[in-house]
Amino acid sequence: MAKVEFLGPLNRESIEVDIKSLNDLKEMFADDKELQEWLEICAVAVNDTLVCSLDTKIEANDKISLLPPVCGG
Amino acid sequence: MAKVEFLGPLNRESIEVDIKSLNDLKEMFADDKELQEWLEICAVAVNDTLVCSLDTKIEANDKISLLPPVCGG
Amino acid sequence: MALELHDGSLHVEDITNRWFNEIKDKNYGAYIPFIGIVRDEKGISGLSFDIYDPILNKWFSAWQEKAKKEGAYLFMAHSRGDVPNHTSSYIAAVVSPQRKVALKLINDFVEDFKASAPIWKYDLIDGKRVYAKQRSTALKGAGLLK
Amino acid sequence: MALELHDGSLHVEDITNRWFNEIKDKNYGAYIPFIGIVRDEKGISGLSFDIYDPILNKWFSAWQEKAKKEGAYLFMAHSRGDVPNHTSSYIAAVVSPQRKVALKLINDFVEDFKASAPIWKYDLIDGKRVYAKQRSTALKGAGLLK
Repeated sequence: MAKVEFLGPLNRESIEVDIKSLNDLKEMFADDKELQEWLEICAVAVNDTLVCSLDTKIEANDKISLLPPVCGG
Repeated sequence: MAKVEFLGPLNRESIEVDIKSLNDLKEMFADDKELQEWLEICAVAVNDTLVCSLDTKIEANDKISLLPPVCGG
Repeated sequence: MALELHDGSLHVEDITNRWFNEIKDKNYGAYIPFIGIVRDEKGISGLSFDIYDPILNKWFSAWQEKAKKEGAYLFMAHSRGDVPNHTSSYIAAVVSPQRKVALKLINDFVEDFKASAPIWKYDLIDGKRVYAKQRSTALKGAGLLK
Repeated sequence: MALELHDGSLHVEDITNRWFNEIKDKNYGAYIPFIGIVRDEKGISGLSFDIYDPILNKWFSAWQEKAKKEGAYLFMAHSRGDVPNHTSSYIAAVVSPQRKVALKLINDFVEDFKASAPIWKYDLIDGKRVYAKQRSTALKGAGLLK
């Protein structure tokens, strides 16, 4: 199972998911109304590297992170 | 009498001069071979303000300063 | 370690003095710390921060490599959790043999930090954390799952 | 007084800490000191400086006015006389409510300082002062009396 982390103000417990690509994750989240407004502004990292394609393959034990807009300092 | 200061690496004693303008000072220095190479690179201040014209009038008690190239820090 | 995360406010003098003492005999010509201080504005009592370390470490290492190519070196300290008004939450510093390299690098590093470092900021209002959404910047690739 | 001249090396920690403590409760958001350190190069044992105070004071006051218009404030310390390698001869600092104003101002202030401040630099070589002519910049209007 891959793990999905919701970082910073997303403030949700991590979940385990059985998916083959980020496309599957997008489908899985499609019904989550509360999450939708966050997904518009969240970046996605796989194993701590930001990714830009929904075709990104996901393996078991991969870590997927959702990163809302940042403001350090 | 106006006073002429030779700053920094010019390293000369101040002198008193009886002149009407910076033109007079230029003439006065014309024979000073050692000073000539410095004059090419020196800026001139009258009463601590940099000036750009030889026609600048000089009054008694004015202070004229010769400033060689600078390098602070 | 050139990147340090602290719980609560940063001890500015301790940190900037310590970095200075680390580098002063290493023949750098310029040392420029940037110290960020929490401003008392909009009725906040302070700010609060969440940090995602793994991506912050990668981001910082990439900048350290970039600095190294110019003969420079970077330091950074940031707070986690609550930071009251008029105290510091962020210090970045650059050392370089050359003044111009140092001045450009501190500017570029701090600006990219603001845009890219995986840190989330909250206003502290009436003891509650309110996500500073308006002042935040979406990261590269944002919206992928929408 | 925001401009201070010291005999010999600057006490970096004392000066930067003192400035920080002067400003930390005044609701500025950014404090950026620039610390110049004498590099051991070309066989020098240090640098030495002459300063012409009256024009330096005017130049600094003009910059302080400029900073004030942007809500910022400047500090500067410089050495007179001999400054050994690996010690500091020059510190400039800016405080501002805004990060971007502070970053631009420290850059512009330090660069104009290098070009305009009436300070003369000498290399210390075998105990003698050698004017650093090659690294020096002629002031505005130079050559008037040639």
